[in-house]
Amino acid sequence: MELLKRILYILFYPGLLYCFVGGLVLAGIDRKLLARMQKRVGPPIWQPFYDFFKLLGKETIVPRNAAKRAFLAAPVIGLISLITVSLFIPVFKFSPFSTYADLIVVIYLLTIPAVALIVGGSASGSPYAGVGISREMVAIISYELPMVISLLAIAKKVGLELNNGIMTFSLSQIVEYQAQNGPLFTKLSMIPAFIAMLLVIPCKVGSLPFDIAEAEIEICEGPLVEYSGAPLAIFKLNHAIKMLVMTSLFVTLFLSGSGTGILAVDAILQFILSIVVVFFSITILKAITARLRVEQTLRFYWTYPTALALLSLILVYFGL
Amino acid sequence: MIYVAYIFMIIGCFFAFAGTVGVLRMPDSYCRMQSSTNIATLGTLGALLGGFLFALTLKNTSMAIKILFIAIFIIITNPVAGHAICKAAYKSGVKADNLTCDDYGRDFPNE
Amino acid sequence: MFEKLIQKGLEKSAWLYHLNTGSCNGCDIELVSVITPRYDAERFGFKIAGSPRHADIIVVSGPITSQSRDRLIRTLAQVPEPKVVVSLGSCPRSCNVFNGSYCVEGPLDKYAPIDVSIAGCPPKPEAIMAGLVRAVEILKEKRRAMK
Amino acid sequence: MLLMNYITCIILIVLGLYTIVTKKNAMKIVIGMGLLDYGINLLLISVGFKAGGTAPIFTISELDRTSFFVDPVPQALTLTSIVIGACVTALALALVIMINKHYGTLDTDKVRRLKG
Amino acid sequence: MKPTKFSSIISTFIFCYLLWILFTWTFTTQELLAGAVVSLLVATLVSRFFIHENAFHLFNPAKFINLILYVFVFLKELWKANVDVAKRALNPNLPVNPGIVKVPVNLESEYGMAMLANSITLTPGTITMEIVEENGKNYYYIHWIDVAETNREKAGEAIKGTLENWIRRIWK
Amino acid sequence: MKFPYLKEAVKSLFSKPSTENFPKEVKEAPEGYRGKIVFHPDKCVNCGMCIRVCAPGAITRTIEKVEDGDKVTFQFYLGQCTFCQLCQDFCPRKAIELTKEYLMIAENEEDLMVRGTFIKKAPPKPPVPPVQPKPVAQNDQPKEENK
Amino acid sequence: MTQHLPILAIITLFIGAFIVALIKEKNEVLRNTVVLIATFMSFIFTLMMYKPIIGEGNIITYWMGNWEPVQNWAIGIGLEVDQLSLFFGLFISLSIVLSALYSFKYIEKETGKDKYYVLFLMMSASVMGFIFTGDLFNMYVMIEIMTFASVALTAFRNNKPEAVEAGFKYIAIGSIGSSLILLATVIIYAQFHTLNLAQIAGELHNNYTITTLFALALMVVGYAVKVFAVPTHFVAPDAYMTAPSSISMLFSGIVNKAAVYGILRVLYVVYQSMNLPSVQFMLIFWGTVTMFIGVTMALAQHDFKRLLAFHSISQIGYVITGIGLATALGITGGLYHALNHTLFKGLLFLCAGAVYYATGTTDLDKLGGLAKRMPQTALIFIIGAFSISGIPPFNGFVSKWIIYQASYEAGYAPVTIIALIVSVMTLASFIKVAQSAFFGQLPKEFKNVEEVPLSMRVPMWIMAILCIVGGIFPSSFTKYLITPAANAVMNSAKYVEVMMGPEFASKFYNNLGNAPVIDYKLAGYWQPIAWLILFGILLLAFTLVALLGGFNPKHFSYSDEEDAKYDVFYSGESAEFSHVGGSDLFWGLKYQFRHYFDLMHKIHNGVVNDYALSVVLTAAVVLLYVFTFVR
Amino acid sequence: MSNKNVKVKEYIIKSAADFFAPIGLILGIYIILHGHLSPGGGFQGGVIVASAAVLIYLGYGYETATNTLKPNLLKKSEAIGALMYSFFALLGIFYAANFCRNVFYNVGNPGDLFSSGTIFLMNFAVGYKVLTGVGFLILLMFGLLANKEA
Amino acid sequence: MNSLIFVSIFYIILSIILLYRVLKGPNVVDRVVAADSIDLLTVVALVLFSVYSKRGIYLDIALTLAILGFIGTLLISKYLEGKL
Repeated sequence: MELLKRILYILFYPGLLYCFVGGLVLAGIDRKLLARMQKRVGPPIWQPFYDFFKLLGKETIVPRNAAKRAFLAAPVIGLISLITVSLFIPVFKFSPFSTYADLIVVIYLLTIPAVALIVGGSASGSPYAGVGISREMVAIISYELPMVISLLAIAKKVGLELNNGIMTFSLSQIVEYQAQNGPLFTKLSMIPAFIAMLLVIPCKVGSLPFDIAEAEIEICEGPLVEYSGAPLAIFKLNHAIKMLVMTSLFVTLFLSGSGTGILAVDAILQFILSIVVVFFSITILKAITARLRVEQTLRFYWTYPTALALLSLILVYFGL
Repeated sequence: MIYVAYIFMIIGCFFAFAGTVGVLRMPDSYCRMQSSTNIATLGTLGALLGGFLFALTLKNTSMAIKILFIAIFIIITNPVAGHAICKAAYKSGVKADNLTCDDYGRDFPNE
Repeated sequence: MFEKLIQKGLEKSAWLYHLNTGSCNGCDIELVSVITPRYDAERFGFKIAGSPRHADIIVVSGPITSQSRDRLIRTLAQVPEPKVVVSLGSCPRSCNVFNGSYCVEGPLDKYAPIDVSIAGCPPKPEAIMAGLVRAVEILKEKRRAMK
Repeated sequence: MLLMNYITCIILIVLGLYTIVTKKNAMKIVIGMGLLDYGINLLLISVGFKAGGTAPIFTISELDRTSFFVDPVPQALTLTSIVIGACVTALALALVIMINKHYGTLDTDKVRRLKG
Repeated sequence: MKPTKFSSIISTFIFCYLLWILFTWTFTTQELLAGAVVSLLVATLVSRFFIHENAFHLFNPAKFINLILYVFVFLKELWKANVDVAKRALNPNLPVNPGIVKVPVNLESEYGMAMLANSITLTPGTITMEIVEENGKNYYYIHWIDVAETNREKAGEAIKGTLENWIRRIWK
Repeated sequence: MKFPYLKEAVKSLFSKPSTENFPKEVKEAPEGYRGKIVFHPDKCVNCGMCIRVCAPGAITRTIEKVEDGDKVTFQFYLGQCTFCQLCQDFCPRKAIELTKEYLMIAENEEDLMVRGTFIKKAPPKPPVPPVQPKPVAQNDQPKEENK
Repeated sequence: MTQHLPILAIITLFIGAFIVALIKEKNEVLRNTVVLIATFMSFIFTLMMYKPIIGEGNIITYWMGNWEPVQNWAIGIGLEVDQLSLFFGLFISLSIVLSALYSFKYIEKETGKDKYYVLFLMMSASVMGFIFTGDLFNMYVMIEIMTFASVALTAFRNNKPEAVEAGFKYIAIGSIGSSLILLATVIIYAQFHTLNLAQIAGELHNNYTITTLFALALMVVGYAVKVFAVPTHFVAPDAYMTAPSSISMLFSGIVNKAAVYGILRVLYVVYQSMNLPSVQFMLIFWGTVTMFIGVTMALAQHDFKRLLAFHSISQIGYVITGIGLATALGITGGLYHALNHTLFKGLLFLCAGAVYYATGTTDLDKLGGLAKRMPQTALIFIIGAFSISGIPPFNGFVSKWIIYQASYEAGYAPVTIIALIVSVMTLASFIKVAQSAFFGQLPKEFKNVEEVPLSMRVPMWIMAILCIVGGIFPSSFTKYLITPAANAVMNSAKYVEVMMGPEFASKFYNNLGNAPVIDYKLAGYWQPIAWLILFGILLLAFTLVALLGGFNPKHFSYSDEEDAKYDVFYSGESAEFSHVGGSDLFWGLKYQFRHYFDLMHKIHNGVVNDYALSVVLTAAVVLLYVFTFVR
Repeated sequence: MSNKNVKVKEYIIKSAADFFAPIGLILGIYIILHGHLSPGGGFQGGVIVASAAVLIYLGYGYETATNTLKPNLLKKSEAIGALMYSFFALLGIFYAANFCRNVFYNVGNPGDLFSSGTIFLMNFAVGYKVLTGVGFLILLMFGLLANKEA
Repeated sequence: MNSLIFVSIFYIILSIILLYRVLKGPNVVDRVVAADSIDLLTVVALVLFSVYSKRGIYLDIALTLAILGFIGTLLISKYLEGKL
């Protein structure tokens, strides 16, 4: 019975189906909001679904120079690791699998889709993909620093108050802490980390001002240039799910609270909060900025968000 | 017998000293070489013979024999080394400008 | 099971790849204006893709110059099935004023069958959209034929 | 007397390091390595010295009651270290010969194809 | 390369064995036995280098006694030359007058020539630089610290003294 | 770190979109728009001026002999037209007109053709020397294009 | 029999070396057999020690020539194999076997194969001796033989100028390092008149003098030179790059590890100085700088093996940081990372060797698209690259993660941050390798490249599988291998007691034999098995959904023919082999840090004098530090 | 040479080499065999023996030296010496003691040549290894130089 | 008996004086000659010390030193001659 429940978890709620639907809906909402901000009508909310299914129906061409297996396996690996992360992220206090992994695992698992993108792009053998993966890699290097520092600050903060001063990376403990003491972003020391993390999300999901890797106009969508059909569909799905997972993680880390105790309501609440985060961090930024250059991205992330995150870390050490 | 040994050693010291002074003072390389032979011959021989006699007074025959052997050895080896180094000096272009006559340089001009 | 969804998806989401084969940029500008807030082709799911591999509809503008001929052939070959070739403006259809120039390698239909042509020099964005809508229908037919 | 030894071996070590660091000739670097070795060997042998001791070799006829040995272990160690030093020097010299063959020079400023 | 002859092995063996006894100077059976084995080994290895002409050349008593006598003659020469050079070195004026002279030699045996050359080198003030055969005659080039004579014959007389004759009695 | 468009974006989020609802309500083209060509064969006098001024050579004329004169067919190939309006301007009888219609979508080449045929009667040898092109008498059968 | 195992493990290799020297150069089969038997026997002997030492918790002591301590005074040379030694010995002997197996085909085309194998076995044997010995001077001798053999092997391809140059630089710098070690040994001998590690440890227990501190500093610097810690690392890339790949693997796998073992042994067991915060700080600082500079230099490299060499430096930085933390978790992480580094770096070097074997070059700007021709090598490379970058299902992740956790727990948050960033940069540089060597366009001259032979693939596969296993079952690895070793590191009293007898040990230690309990409570919740099961279920579900949904695999179209459809897309020139080379990647990063990179290039100037100067300066700085802060 | 009929005779060095080769060999072997009684031992004696190779080289040139000494044989012999050493060291294990144990150690009086059991043999093995090894090394070095000249 | 020690010290002092020539020697030959002389002087000092301490074992060392010094000088001269 327990096993069946778990399989259901995997397949439906925090797992495959939820990610699929939630991610694509979130992407649709994002597109819709963006369109509205640009005074457009915009596509229907279901547009990502259409895109996805259309791509499934297309022919998949594997280029002659590509390393076939890596080329085809990369999107699936990325997708599955993302869904796995989604299983680990607690919804308020509901956490079927979150004891199996902690924050560092989640960080690394979140890196895998990017790595899969890189490997897939690299395997396609296109020069555009080469440029794209290099940019993607620089982007990873850029955002990793502030993200890691702010996560460390969280771990220290939670550990200080919950674990006798020894830091904890456990997601369930972080959630528990927030259930007791209110959301983390209300703490003084966490506000800089909150902002830093908010700034990290757009780059992590590859949205506009930082989508240097997939610049359509400059380098023909970078790593995706050779993809077509089903693998491309899965990559697009990856993007959508990454957005969902990243925002859910953010909600869990900073905005979580005691919750209502009813799973469905909590899940919807989390989804709504995710939409809010998406709205604030991704969509607005996407609507009002133009694409940065590679080294500008690096400079941006290694200055302001890093400084904010460090400030947060220092504040934590001062016990605020 | 021990006094004979002292005499030998003093002779050795004297010639070693003279040789050293020669090596330091002599004007060109070949003359220094000549002076170093001084050390190699009587400078060492004297002291070694002195040591030999000392060893004999100590009734340590094996030691004495060995000292003698060392002396003979040095006597035999040293000229070979001296010859070689002298020839090498000339061939490697160490020129002495104060030679009164230079038959070798005349016969082997380019070397 | 997916078949219906795919059909639906093809109807609602066709991605363009814009191929400029020596155009005067008039048509290109008009094509870009299709995605501006005023016309907003994204309502119908049209999106300009960066790579021919992603595209369903190839929008060719311009007479085929000799520089671009090889690239045109290559790019057209690289688009996955089903695909639709749309000629935008007069040039790809007939070389327009450039006809007979030493560096123009004839109209597009020498190299690929044109599925939809949008006339106009340049066509109005509305015309382009209407043409694309027509192209989507052809796309669906082609997909049906592929099965 | 022993202090002299220590001073000398420090001088040797410093000289060896100095040679390695400043001399641009590969041959001289090998010599510097040798100097370094000798300095350490001298230190090693001095460490085991006891004033008035004799060589730690047991020859029955020549030892009297009063004589005692210096520490034999450092001598064994020195021997080993000399052997190793000889091997290293031989290898280094072989390499220097090869360098001269390939590069035509022994100047370390020019023997720098591998950098960065 | 000369072939190794049995006689030369024997003579080399005796030489080696003498050396061994000199080195060890303990006359226990073990040592002597080991010495014999080692000497035989060495003798077989190096006899072809060691023996130049007749294997038992030096076993001739006359030659051997001459060798012993030669040592004393040579020591006398050595003393004279040493004093001379020491004087020169210690003299504040450094009275040197160096030069290289060519001196004829009337010896044939390799060991003899080498011995004479070494003796000349060993006496301070003169160093043999080269042995040369010119038109069937052997010459030494000698660096001389005080060139008294530039004539070859006379210079030879001055440098070699009686040594050459003594050596001719030992080697050919 | 300035975001000059932040206010704009938020403001437009809550205001009405400026998109035209194109397929449902088709807007009239503005005054002076040069769209699809309409040829009035009844007005044409077969002077050939339009052919002369047409830069891309989109206008072709075929003349067949019939019993009562020449059957003249003017063919306007919209796929080659630059819509410069020169033919209209130069047409002395205003037989060519560029309308405001801009939806010129075609799947076949044939659909882009605008043809007009008239029979020009042979003139009965007029005594007056033909200094200027005569006003042409028109025949019927103005063949409309299908779309 | 059990007590003879250590010496047998060592002497087998030595005897193998001598027998190989006797075999004619032409007789390949016999030589290969001898090499394989020798290495394999050594491995078996080492493996046989597992049960008594780790299984039962004993420590094997062995006095050469039965010279046992007299009146608590060690007079003979002792071998002492405790859990730490065995831990190192196990993976070292394993990698020796694999390297030997790999060499057979790899070296085939070279000349002087007999010398290669002699030196190879000598190096292996000396490392084994270094690991198992219990004598300070023996450590010096063995590490010197090791250096000697390594230098000779570096210059093995002596028809290449670079190889000779690298050999010369290596021997110059390496001999300075060995001299420092010898000097320290001499000073310790002067102080205590003994060379036995256990006895020195007993005498040194809480009993530092100026002299011993001096020796400490020198010894640390000496082993740092051998371990190629940062200011002394300059020769490492040269040597790793020019040596044959099977040897580069051993360089990073066993030579470096031996020096790590030396540092561990000296600092933890002999000096017991790791409870001093100043020493901890020194090691942590050193390790952090090492890992950072190593990885940034690796980003700028153009040569496959040179890049790997810089990574080797960087990963050793992790190990040093881990063991410098001096907490149980830190030591576990450091040791685990040492093991993992041997596996994945060996794997990567073997991949580089395979590339060299197949194509004849390792220059990243000339390679490309090899994944099509050598799919297995490419897959193995991907596994290795993911391992070294710490991507979860592989072993690198586990050890790195323990190090992060330990460093953060110990209060070194900047170290954690730098370690994470270094990890990402590692990934970056391996992306570069993957892009420019294995993926991308296949140059025309490599059209007919073939997969390497089976005997070369087998070691690679073994290591790859070990990499995966180490990542999936980290808890069993720690339980059966690393925790005993870490315990042995923490418990120097037992070492002394077993070696010198309880009577001697009780003079210095109050609590004999009580190993500090290692607290793994915070070792995390990470259970890769669960994670992988999740992964598998998801994959299954995904496939099911895809198949049920009528997914048609016919729509994958693929062809090898010359058809424009299957060309890669470019809008510009139709140059078939336009290829984004390794040096073009990461322009943004390099541009942003151009001052730093310029400085680094200026420092790595290739002049051996400057390298030596940096070693000397390091020694001076460490001496100053030790005298100022260590009490 | 300016004059055709002038021949340079290398008598001095050649005869020195001839004369000292046996001395060097005997001295070296003496030092090897008395390694347990007097200073020196395998390594030192081996080096002195190898210096005889230098003498032969100096007197006769590279060709003769290699012909006489046969570098390949030397190389093999070195390995044999090392194997001998290992064997004598392993004897300890066979005689139920530890590695390197001196097994026949109580024969003869102290000071005799054959009084020290396997130590003597080990010394001999080391000496053999070193004399062949160093000899080979010397020849190798000279070979390198000679090739460079050519 | 002490006279032996004095003499050997005298020889050592002489060899130290000769070091001046080794250091300064305008060319290699001078250095080699001086070094050779130092070698011999050391041999003598060693022999005398051996007699002083009544231990024959030092004589072996002296002998070895002598033979090695000889060979070294020979080698260097051959090298200078350019015939090595």
